[in-house]
Amino acid sequence: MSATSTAGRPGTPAPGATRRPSVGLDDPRLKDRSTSRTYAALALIVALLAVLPLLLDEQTEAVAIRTLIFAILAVGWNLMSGYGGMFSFGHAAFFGIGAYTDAYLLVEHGVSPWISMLVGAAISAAAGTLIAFLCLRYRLAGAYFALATFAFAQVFLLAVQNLDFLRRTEGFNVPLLLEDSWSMMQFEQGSPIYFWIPLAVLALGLFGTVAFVNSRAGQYVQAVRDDEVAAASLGIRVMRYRLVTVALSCAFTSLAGAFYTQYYFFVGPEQAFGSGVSVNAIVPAVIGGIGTVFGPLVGALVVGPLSEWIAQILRDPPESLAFLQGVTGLDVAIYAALLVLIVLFMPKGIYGTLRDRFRS
Amino acid sequence: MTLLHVESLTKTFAGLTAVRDVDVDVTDGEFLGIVGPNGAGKTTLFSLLAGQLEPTRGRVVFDGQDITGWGPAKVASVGLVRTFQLMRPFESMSVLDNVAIAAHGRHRSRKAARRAALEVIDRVQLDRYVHSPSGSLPTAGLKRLELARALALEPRLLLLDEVLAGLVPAERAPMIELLREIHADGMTVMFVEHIMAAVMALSERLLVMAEGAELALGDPHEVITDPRVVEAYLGEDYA
Amino acid sequence: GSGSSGSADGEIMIGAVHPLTGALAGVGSLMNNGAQMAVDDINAAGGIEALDGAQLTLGEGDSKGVADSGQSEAQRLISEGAVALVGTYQSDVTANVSAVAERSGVPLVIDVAVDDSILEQGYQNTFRIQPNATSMGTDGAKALIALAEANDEPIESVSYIHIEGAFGQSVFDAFAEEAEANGVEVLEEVTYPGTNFTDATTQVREAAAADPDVIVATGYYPDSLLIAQAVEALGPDIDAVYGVANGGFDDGAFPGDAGQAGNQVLSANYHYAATDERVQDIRTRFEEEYGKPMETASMLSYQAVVVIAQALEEAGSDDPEAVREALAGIEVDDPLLAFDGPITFDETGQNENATVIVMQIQDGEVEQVFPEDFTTSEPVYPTNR
Amino acid sequence: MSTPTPAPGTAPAPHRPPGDSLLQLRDLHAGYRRLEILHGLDLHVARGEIVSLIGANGAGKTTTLRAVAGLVSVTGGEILFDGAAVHKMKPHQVVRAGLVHVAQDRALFGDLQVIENLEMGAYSQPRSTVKASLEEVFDLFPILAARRAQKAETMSGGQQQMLAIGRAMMARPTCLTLDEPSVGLAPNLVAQVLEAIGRIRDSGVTVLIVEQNASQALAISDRAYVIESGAIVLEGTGAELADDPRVREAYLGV
Amino acid sequence: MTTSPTATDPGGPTTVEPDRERRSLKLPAAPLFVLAAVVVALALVYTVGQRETGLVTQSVATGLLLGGVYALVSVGLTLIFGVLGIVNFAQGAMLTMAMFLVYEMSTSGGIPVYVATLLAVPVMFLFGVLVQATLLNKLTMAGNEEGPLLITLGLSLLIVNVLLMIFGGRPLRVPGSVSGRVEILDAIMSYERLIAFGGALLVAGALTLLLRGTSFGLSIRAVSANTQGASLVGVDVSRVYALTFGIGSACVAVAGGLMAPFLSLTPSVGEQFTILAFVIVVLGGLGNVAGAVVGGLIIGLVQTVGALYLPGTGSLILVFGVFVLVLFFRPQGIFGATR
Ligand SMILES: Nc1ncnc2c1ncn2[C@@H]1O[C@H](COP(=O)(O)OP(=O)(O)OP(=O)(O)O)[C@@H](O)[C@H]1O
Ligand SMILES: Nc1ncnc2c1ncn2[C@@H]1O[C@H](COP(=O)(O)OP(=O)(O)OP(=O)(O)O)[C@@H](O)[C@H]1O
Ligand SMILES: [Mg+2]
Ligand SMILES: [Mg+2]
Repeated sequence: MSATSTAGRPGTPAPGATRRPSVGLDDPRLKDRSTSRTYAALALIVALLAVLPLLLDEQTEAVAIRTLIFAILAVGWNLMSGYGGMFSFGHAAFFGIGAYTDAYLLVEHGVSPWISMLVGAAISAAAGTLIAFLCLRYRLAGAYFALATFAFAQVFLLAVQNLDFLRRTEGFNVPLLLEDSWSMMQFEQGSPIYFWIPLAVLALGLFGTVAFVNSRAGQYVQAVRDDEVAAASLGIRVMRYRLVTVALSCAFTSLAGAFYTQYYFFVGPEQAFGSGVSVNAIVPAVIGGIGTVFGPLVGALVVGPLSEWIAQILRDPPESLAFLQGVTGLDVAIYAALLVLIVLFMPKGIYGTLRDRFRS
Repeated sequence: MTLLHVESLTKTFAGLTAVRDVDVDVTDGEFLGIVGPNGAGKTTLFSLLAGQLEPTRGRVVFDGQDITGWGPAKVASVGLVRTFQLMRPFESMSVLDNVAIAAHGRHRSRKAARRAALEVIDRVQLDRYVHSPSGSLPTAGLKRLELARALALEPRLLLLDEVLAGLVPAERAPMIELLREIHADGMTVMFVEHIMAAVMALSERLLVMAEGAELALGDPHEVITDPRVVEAYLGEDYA
Repeated sequence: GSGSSGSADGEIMIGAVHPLTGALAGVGSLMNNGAQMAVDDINAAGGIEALDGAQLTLGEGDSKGVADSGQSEAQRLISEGAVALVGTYQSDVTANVSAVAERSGVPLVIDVAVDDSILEQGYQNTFRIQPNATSMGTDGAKALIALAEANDEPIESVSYIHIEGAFGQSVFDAFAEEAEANGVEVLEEVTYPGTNFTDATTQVREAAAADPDVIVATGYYPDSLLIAQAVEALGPDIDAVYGVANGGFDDGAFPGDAGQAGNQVLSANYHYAATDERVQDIRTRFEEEYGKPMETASMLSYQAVVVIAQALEEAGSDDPEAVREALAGIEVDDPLLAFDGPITFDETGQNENATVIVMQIQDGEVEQVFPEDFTTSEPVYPTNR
Repeated sequence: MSTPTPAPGTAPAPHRPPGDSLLQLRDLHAGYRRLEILHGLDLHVARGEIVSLIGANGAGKTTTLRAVAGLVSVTGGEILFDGAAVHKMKPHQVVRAGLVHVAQDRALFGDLQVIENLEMGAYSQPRSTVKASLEEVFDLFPILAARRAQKAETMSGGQQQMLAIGRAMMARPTCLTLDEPSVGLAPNLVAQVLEAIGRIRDSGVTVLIVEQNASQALAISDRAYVIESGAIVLEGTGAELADDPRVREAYLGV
Repeated sequence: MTTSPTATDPGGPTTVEPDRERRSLKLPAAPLFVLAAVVVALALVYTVGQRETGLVTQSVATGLLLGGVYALVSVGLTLIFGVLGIVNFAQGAMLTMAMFLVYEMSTSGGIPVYVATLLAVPVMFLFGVLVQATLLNKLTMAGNEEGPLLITLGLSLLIVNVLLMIFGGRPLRVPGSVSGRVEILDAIMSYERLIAFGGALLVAGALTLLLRGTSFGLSIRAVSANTQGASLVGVDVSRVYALTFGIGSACVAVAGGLMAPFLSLTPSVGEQFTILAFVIVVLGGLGNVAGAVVGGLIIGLVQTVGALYLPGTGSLILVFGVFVLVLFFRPQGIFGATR
């Protein structure tokens, strides 16, 4: 009978050997193959996506660009909420800061969007850190944290609507230039550059996510997510690493906002700070699988084109479904129903669920 | 040399005094056993020392430094590390990552941390679970994981809270052996446990707590014959 | 989307972008219907003569009430071959779509969207048929003063309740300026939020507390209804309730919904020309076709398509650039709306003759009461509430 | 059963349960998600017995009790209680059938008072029984009466354990299953709790218990089973197993 | 789910390792304190607020009536949030659904509004039970937090757009049944709103009775205190979940019916209430019916009286400000137990 198989019997192994077991530098258990595989997969995906605009027509490219914006939002959100375990329902605040910083600096001071992007990211990081600090200091977690971040985003929205120098509800129009300008990030309508810029940002986010997750800070914040008390008892400065994660997440999210303004040429309070933006950050991440590298990307690739695709089908329905044509609300209803079904049957998200299935 | 000096340490929760005027000194290299009835304040004492709780009153001096009121992370970083009675693994992570996170406190690079973690894992004989998700470990494995994480921080003072509870007797033996080795290597240990066989086998001194306060402190064999200790804790049946 | 040009198969596409889903879906689909009906009418009348009777088609776009959807829908319609766009009801969506129009060189004819700033961007491809916020405020003030004058009850002071935001604010500012210039005092400016507004009693009471001759209100349908109800509940001693650019007071559903509270409420707004036989005919057919009364917004969409059709005729080409040229110099006589004259666009693209008229709810009907050219009924002023 | 069954490691001889068998597990397969923990487990408890289940950490003791309580999905075999198919029931139905479980983590209503926890324990019973049951519980654990208004989560470990057992008693079970009732208890309390369990049995309740304190558990048990890797490898009376050298070495730590 | 905002695991062990101490304000009698604060604030507005007395009285009255409406929407939500831990974003859409149900019954069926409201209650109850049983139960039982949130978001989109498909987007009115108003202390209040206010109190009272006095109430308490513990004492947890969601929806039916007479119905009319309802639920304390009523009244007051000084959206900033302060200093809500 070997009931004690999990542990060696006292005296069996030579004490000297167990006391100082030495792990060689080349111990096979130290190899981390999955990370390099993730990098390779990401590189391949980004390379494949990069040729897309050369194949797509203008309208599809517009959808693809919106999908990229979703993906950036979701990747940013995932950093804080997926890996950091701080469920944000207010990422609109940081998207909005990015969008408005760009718009304000460009329209009022003619600053290049590239610089505004950095400025916006810095402001976002600062604002996000402050908000998160307050929420965490007062020990808000779970739904309470979510509601608090939501409230802050609402306050931002309301504040912008009441601030003259941000033009209240009027919003900002980006002045049109006569020709392409890299420094002003303005190109001919339908130019593939409009796709490549957010793709580059997204790639930065994805590679950055992997690097972060594997870094000391990333490991720490995941430990804190799993068990804050245990993490602190291991010497981890809980607040510090949470705030670092929040700062990264918010800064990155704001890049999406800045690009939004540049691409859509107009931004108003609702587009920037509306709660719909926060939802747009959450939905792809949850649909794809939170706390995973690929989840937000997969989610965005599904959610981004989905509503467009449904609308397309309903615009030109097959003969048998002709009666559905022109029924207002149907496309969104179908979209909503699909969302519900995906969450219902893939509670860990599309990527998360599939990955689990392949693993076992 | 005194590694830990505790002075009239007190903790009150809304009317209930969980720890009451505890004074204790722990010498470098000592193995101090702590027992006491349920609710005596043993875990609370650990939480006060390790910074999970702020004391209502009193002073904690560690290695000559007043650490009263420090947060848990800061306390851990100077070498005072605890384990938890109710195990707290980072459930989404593998055993290796769990321990590597602790090892990061001493090793900045990921590779070095993982390597140090593996050494600890080998030492506590968790090696067959290296890549298993920590959430699926059986109780004995979780207890070892708690210990491994604490060891990976290379602490000076180790606070062990019922690391043997929930282990069947046969599995206690190797664990006791391991603790003996760790102590023999020079680690200072404070050891809370209800399993008297283990307490007696390991402790050099024994602190008995009751209702938050010190009931007895001294040589284990003397202390357990103290009638007050028998009455409050061991029970008449204890032979 | 195939991206094929509309004219290849002898059809010319006009793109319409409106909120077909979301909170504004109601009015959005009516506007879409209005545009569709105009297309049908023009086709039935032989299409675009100058282009061998080419038929029009309407490409429908759903802005969902959000700017980025509006933009990508506009982009889609343009890439599907739309030669001109109509839309979009909301000012922020319109701002987005007008940028697309400008960059694509495809003209956008705004049916409804009130913000002045939309045409302040210096865009060449954006035209607006309805009056902008400022001119509605100014004209609203003029009309009120004239109306009161004409009824021997000169007005001395008003209190003004308006929705927060660019629209409400700019209408108010213009009104106040014009009013003060004519010696009418604005005693109180009360604003309310566009969301979470479910009771107007306090606001009305605040407005009434200053004891004005008239309470003026600018806002959308549900809030205007609340305001009218609150006025009726509080029964302040005033000469009239007067809407300026008010989305509720002259809506066909308002008299029914408001009941007694709506009685004799006045409203200065752009409006379909109720006295015009063509308009009556269109409205009758619209109601037959779509089962709902044709509101002014819908008539503006109809009008916008008519304007584009005339531009196509004059350009003799379905090249968007040519259409734009034609629009810039167009003169559309006999507009379907109660305007001061033919539709012509100034250099910013604003219809120069767009203006407001005054309507009043009388016996459960929206009657045009001022100025005289458009009256369907005599105004009651001061109202005997 | 008068002699120990064959050597551990080999399959136990199929035995016929006695006629008064109350709880019966037959060829039970159960586990978590895709991970099967119990691989064909057979066990029975006769009316009025205390039966204990001992085994190494991770052997599947908790899983067995959770399966009986309806908290773990059963993928094969059956659990019969008084002739009813428990393995098809949801946890609350199991309770109503008279089979009540005290979980390893106690699962108390931490925010509620002691008395409220107890009253909640009688949820499945008619209100009229509450008073009588309370008295019985207070009889068993006087400390609970003294602390009736204290919040459950502020009770000490031992008191919480008593509360958990007391709460289970409030449901007037015919059979009680206890998962490590003595873990983390002070030595004097271990004795007290086990003694209380003996008294519970004496009041006519059948008991199935999982214990780490195998020697003490065996001492109060009528019969016992040894579980290893999700299957029974040994069974006998409490005294027989306590004397069995293999059991002594592996589980009693002697 | 316990009332602690830091407790993330609803079924977790009841003995937790001591956390660092909470920093929440220890107010022995928070409800009294809040009442006092409200009274003082109002007194200040009256005395040094520089606003006409009648106007202030009116805004207080309007605020209270509005608060009643908010309370009506929130009591259902507080149950769902408190017991199931679900942030139900479909609450507003379900409110709209109830309003349209009442609208349809009273326009097509000629049933008086308030009778139709009574009829809508069982319908919405069943709807709620169905939603929980088919869409949410699996996830709530598994302790999944994001899933239900997204499902209710999707559900709300679905409801709104199906209503849009059926009724179109034009504002609709339910034919009023009780017109008229009363004047109390210089404040005008319409019967319809007074009835809604009374309805809110009635619903809250009925719910309180249900939760306090019945074994169902007991089972709800058990489930929210410890899910696993509840099932171990014989509570059918998934049934409690379904019934809770059903009751939460039934409350919304009452709310919808009582509010329909004075609101313009559009498919999105209910959504503006969702967020405020969450504010109110947190303010009052999770799962606390009386708290939801008081929270509703306070938010109603803050919004209307605040609007005297910060017109427009300014008063909403005030509302969110109050919310954040409550979250920080008293996360368990006004009526939540001091920990
Ligand atoms: N956060 C808290 N709030 C209120 N009371 C507490 C808290 N933590 C502990 N207590 C109380 O303090 C006392 C001491 O508890 P502690 O956990 O330190 O006991 P212990 O000696 O470790 O007991 P055991 O041997 O059962 O683990 C107990 O009565 C307990 O209920
Ligand atoms: N929720 C779970 N998910 C996956 N595996 C689990 C889960 N709970 C337990 N296990 C695994 O099932 C096996 C048996 O666990 P069980 O809790 O039944 O053991 P036990 O005999 O009660 O041991 P212990 O003495 O540790 O309580 C262990 O290997 C454990 O890791
Ligand atoms: Mg303890
Ligand atoms: Mg177990």
